[in-house]
Amino acid sequence: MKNIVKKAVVAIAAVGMLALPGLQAAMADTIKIGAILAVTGPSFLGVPEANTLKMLTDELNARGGLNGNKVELIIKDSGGVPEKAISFAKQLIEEEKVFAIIGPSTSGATMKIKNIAEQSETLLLSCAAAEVIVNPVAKWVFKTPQMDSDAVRKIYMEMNKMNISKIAVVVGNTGFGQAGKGQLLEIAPEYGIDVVISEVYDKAATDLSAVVAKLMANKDIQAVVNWSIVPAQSIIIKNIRQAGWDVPIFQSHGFGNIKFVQAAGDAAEGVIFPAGRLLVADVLPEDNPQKEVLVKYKNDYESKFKEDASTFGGHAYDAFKILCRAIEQVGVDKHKVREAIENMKGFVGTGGVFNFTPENHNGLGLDAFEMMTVKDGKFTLYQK
Amino acid sequence: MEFIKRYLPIAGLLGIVIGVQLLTSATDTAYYLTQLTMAAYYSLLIIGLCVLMGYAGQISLGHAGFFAIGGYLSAALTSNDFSAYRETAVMRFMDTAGLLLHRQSLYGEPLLNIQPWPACIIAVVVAIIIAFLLGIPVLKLKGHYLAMATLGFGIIIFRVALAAEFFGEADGISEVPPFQLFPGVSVTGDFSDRVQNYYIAWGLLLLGLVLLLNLIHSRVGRALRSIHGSEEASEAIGVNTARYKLYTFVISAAFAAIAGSFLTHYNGGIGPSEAGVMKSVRYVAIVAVGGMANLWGVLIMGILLNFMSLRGMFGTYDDAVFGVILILIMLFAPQGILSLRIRNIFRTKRNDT
Amino acid sequence: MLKIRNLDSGYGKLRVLKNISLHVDGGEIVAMIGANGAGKTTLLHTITGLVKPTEGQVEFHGRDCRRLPAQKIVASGCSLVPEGRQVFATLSVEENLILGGYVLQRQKGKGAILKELNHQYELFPVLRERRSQLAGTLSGGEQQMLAMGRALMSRPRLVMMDEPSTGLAPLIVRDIFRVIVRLREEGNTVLLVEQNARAALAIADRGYVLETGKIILQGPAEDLLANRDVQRAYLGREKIE
Amino acid sequence: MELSLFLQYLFAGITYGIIYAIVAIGFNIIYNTTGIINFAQGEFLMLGGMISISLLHFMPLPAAITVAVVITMLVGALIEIVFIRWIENPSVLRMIVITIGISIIIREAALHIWGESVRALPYFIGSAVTSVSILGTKISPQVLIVIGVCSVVVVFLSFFFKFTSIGREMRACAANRRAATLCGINVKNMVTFSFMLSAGIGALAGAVMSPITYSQYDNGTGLAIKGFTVAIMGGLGNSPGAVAAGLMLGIIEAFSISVLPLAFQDAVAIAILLIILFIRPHGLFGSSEAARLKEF
Amino acid sequence: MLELSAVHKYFGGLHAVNNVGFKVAPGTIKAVIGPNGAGKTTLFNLIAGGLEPSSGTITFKGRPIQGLKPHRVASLGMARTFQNIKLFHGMTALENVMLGCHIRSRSGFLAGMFNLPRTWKEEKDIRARSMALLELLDIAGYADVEATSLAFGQQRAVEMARALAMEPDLLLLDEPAAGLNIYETAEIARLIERTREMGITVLLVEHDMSLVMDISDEIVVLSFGEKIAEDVPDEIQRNPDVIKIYLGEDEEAAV
Repeated sequence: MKNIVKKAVVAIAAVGMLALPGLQAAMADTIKIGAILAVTGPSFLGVPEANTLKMLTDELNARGGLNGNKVELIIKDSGGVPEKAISFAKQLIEEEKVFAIIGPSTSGATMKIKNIAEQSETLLLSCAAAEVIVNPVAKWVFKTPQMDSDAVRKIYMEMNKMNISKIAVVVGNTGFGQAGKGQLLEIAPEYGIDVVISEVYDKAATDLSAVVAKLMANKDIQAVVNWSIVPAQSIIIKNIRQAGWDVPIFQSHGFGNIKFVQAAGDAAEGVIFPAGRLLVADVLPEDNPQKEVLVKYKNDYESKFKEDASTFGGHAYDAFKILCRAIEQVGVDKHKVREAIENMKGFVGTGGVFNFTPENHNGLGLDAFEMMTVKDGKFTLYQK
Repeated sequence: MEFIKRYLPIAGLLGIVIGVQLLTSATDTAYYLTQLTMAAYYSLLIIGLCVLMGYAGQISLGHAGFFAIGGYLSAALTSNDFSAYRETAVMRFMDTAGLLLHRQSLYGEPLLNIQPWPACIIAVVVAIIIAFLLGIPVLKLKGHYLAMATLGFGIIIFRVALAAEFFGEADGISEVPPFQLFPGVSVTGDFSDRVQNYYIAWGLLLLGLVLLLNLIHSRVGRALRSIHGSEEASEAIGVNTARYKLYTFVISAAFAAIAGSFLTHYNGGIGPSEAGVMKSVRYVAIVAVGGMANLWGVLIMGILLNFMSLRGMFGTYDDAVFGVILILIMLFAPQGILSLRIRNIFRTKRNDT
Repeated sequence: MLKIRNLDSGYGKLRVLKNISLHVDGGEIVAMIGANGAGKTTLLHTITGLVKPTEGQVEFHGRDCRRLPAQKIVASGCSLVPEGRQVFATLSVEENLILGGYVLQRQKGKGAILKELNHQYELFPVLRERRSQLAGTLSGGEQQMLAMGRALMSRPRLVMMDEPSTGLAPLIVRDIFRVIVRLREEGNTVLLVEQNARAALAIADRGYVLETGKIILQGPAEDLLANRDVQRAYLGREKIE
Repeated sequence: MELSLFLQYLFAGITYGIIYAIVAIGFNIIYNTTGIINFAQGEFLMLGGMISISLLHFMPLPAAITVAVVITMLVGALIEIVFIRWIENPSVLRMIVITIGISIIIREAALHIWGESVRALPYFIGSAVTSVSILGTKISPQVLIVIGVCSVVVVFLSFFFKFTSIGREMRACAANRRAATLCGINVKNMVTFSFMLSAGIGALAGAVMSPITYSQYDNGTGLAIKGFTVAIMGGLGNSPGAVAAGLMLGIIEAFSISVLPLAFQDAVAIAILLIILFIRPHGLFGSSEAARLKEF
Repeated sequence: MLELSAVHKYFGGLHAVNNVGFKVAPGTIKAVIGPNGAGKTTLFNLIAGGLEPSSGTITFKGRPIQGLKPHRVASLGMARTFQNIKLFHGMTALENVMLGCHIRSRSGFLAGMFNLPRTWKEEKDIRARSMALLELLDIAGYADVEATSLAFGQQRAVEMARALAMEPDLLLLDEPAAGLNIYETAEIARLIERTREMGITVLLVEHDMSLVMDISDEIVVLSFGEKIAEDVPDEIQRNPDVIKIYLGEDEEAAV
């Protein structure tokens, strides 16, 4: 029994030693920016986000930092798990005393720490897509990805042009898919569109030909909308084409990763989807305001990490840049920075041109999206 | 004598718990209490699982399922808006019984929820009923079959959490209100209530520990150990092995559900990952590391590993760390990591004398 | 042929055999008798390497086989017919026999196997009749014969048999004991472990009596049969006749 | 239901089913010689896919797959030698935990080697949109290749176990380990070999199905759970049973989609498993007698 | 006390117990003998509840018990020991005996968890009773030793003590002398007789002829699942059928 007590004392002593670095860190004189990203785990959008943030921080510090202050980036891997996001958020806020938090990558995790950010008055710039993050508006919470609802509108507008009115909706069972499904169903009546069937597939699905068969069986369907950020979105379009079904396929902005196109091979040809302009940076007309930003980010990222830049990294880019710009404007005061972001207008990011207001903590509108398609295995602008 | 032997370490632990709080508050590092609080709740589940695995000898690869039942039901009942059912008989009855909570969301919309107390009780009772109904057929199985059946149960709970709108699908449930235990004492993640919540969590854990220590040292605990030894012989001395296994399963499920319910209120939300297979595996890993039939060892490892994991000390290797721990322990110290040290200590001592 | 000196063996902490010494010479039948739990099976398992001894020496043909794994000991010509037959229930009779010749096949090739197979069929004609039947469907006596045939397939220098009479009708026991006698006539060496002390000692040349892990008596079979202690404990003769 | 639709479901079901069956057979091979359920079985499929994709940069497809299978077999052997071989009389619980740990480690290692991105082998014939028409139903030729290769594997295995001497020796180890030792067979080597065999089969299946299902560091786990379900349904250790159960489960899953929302597909499979465990724990096609003999 | 009538048990095609019937009178010692594989252990398991007979009835103290779970049979007042001693690993000798008191005590899960005074007291009683039993069997000195590390004979004694702690009306002994030397066997014989003096009926399966002949009031002889004789020891020894099946036709075998 004595052993147990002894062991417990040792354990506590160990915990005590862990406390020391925390103390030291709190005394350093830098601007600390925390990031909670799903680097591992089932939704791994965090990799390009983490890469982008590291790249930007290095770049910034090389240039002498923000208003002369060095920027320290602290990335925590949440594995996409909410309880860790909560723990990390509290850790970043209290121990690291970070100035702002970028992330989390997923809507579920963002929603879990929204209240923590509000309570502690810490800026939270989420890289997750769901509408609920900024609607209703929370004072300290912003997000950089475009609105799902705008993507849906873009798709429906295109459908109206194509005279499509009966559609099937399939989504992956991640937060992104669920949110998209909600928006697709909610907005459909506005555009006179009828969702005939909606299905949810598992994010780890390996073959979806059965569900394709189910959709095909319904002869009314004029188009299929797939909303997902997981590999299965390539599987479903492949299965549709293999079944010899020549239906127009729409995808969400979650398709904006060339890996999904490569995975789908020929089946990806002709898929229509809304996305930020990052994917088509090279072919944008020179007069597009985003052109310069996009090309630079894309080249920087691709030369540094030897992989294609994705829109997810772009969301982190925007969050970081918005934060920096606000700090440059008003200095290191979180209340002022918050206000500065809330009133920021015409900020050119990878996701679009941001115009924040106290009511709109996203700052992007319909024009943030372009309709795109896949041609010869590459993204291009969609032209009817 | 017996009495002192059993409760002295608990008093010691209580002293340490208080000591840690005083120390962290004095050194302005009270933020450690956040993860210690969360780790305490996970450990509550883990000591329950320890009695099931180590003493009754039944593996469960689905305990995250019970945790999720507790957490999700508490969250859904206290956070989902039941305004639409305001006029139904059940709701009216609950309203007059004072079980409903009228409140406003952060954004000023009216919400009708069930009070956390009844919600918690419902959650735990549901977990107990499910454990009971599941346990009757499942505990007849052995070895791989039992592992697979409990794993399957976990997967079904995970799927339900992921597919049901009531449980928030992939995003889970957020903005779960505080759980007021008594006036002035609530389970909540608010920064200002941290010390209080630290004591709630550890108080609950210590209570759970005392109950389980009592149990394993009682007639029932003896019978459970006999089941682990030989079911045949244990039947022959009149132990109703089926019932004992079932009750232990139910108790461990109840511990898991209580932990789930409290932690969800503390975190202010829950997501489907809490029901995931990796979580169940992690709990089994910690029980294995602690030494299966060693409540104290399991408790210490539960606190330590959860604390480290929650502080992100394993970085992107979180799952890998648990995998490696699992294998190393099972290969080299199947009696648990503490057994290694104890044995070595004894060995050197014996050599000295 | 087989020499055991001061052998201690057991499972984990449990010491089953204590200071056992015995020997088996070529061409003889040695009977090992003793009550349930006396350690007879443990002794055989220790000789075959299934259980590792904690002390003492096991020498087979002048070669120390204490450290050898079981399959190597078998390959060196020491075969065991295990208690309870242990045939490969889901395999056919012939497959069982072929597997018994595994060692032979490795050493001498396939031809030797066929020859040996015929020899076993001669010894146990019933097995030829049932060659393609699954071993699990045989009767107890047939399984015992199959187990013996399988052990003999490798042309062992020493055959050890663990309770071959267990659960068999007297008529069949008689058949099996006749085969054992015939094996000796063909020049084989047999170590026979039996509870049926009378039957075993009746055909053996020498015998050992094992009690609670120790050898308490040894000598020519006739002497043991006549020993009053043996009669009292294992033959029940004192009271019955 | 029209014929073409029916066939569409049926082919989908057979594709799932045959893949599940292959995983289940992998489980069975190891289970038979050791009594262990190798929870890392799914990882062999993942490795087969991922390694052959990586090798494709250096060599033609058939060579890449062959080398990937060989490498995975070596991994299988290594796992057995390092983690399994020297443990004496392990409890079932301990082996479950160890193999789960192995599975986690392989998966995490794959994550750190290949990253999280999704890869795929190219279609063996044609491209992602190539399809052949059977009775009015269009399916990808790759599906036929998967079904073909898996069927060949199943047939090959049954020949292997029936007619080769090493197959016979493995069956002997499965039937009675102690008696096999007493015949002079090195049971430990047979166990190593069974790990290699089941790793090799898994890797081959993983490579062949990669164009359809893609390969990713964590796609072994889901397959392992389904494969295990099928192994139990078919009766642990019973490979013909596994094929029958695999096809049955695959087809049930495929047709369940026509009536139930897709989200419940997995729940259906698991529910079937639980029901089978409760009423016939020895599996649909296993005999209770055999199950009793294999008591843990 | 115990009555079997027309009990059959099949395993697949094997007819392990064939139409066996006998009675055990209160306060007597009855032995079942027969060669290995005669169905003795099966018969034991049928009585103790591990197996359900294919047909036939088994009554204990006037009530049918066939098909009952072993723990139910045990709680009706039937205790048993095992051929290959089943003591509980990792528990002391005392704890093993205390487990025997299980059916004579009542505290359940909740009482145990909250450690009610009643439980506390019950626990004390159990401990005292178990110590007394260990003393009775002269093994009180090993009370705190892990039971499975004791010598074989002591383990047998602990197992007996555990069975006696159940305060049974009928005690089933499965080869109590297996693995014991002559002195230990004599000790066991003395113990069994004392058990009877305590008013406990005994049914035993045994190989050791001398033990069986010494202590039994009546003997049942089984062969291939069938009862071939039932009588007092002296008669059994004279019974030609018994001599034939039990001892084998050794003269012929010697040929």
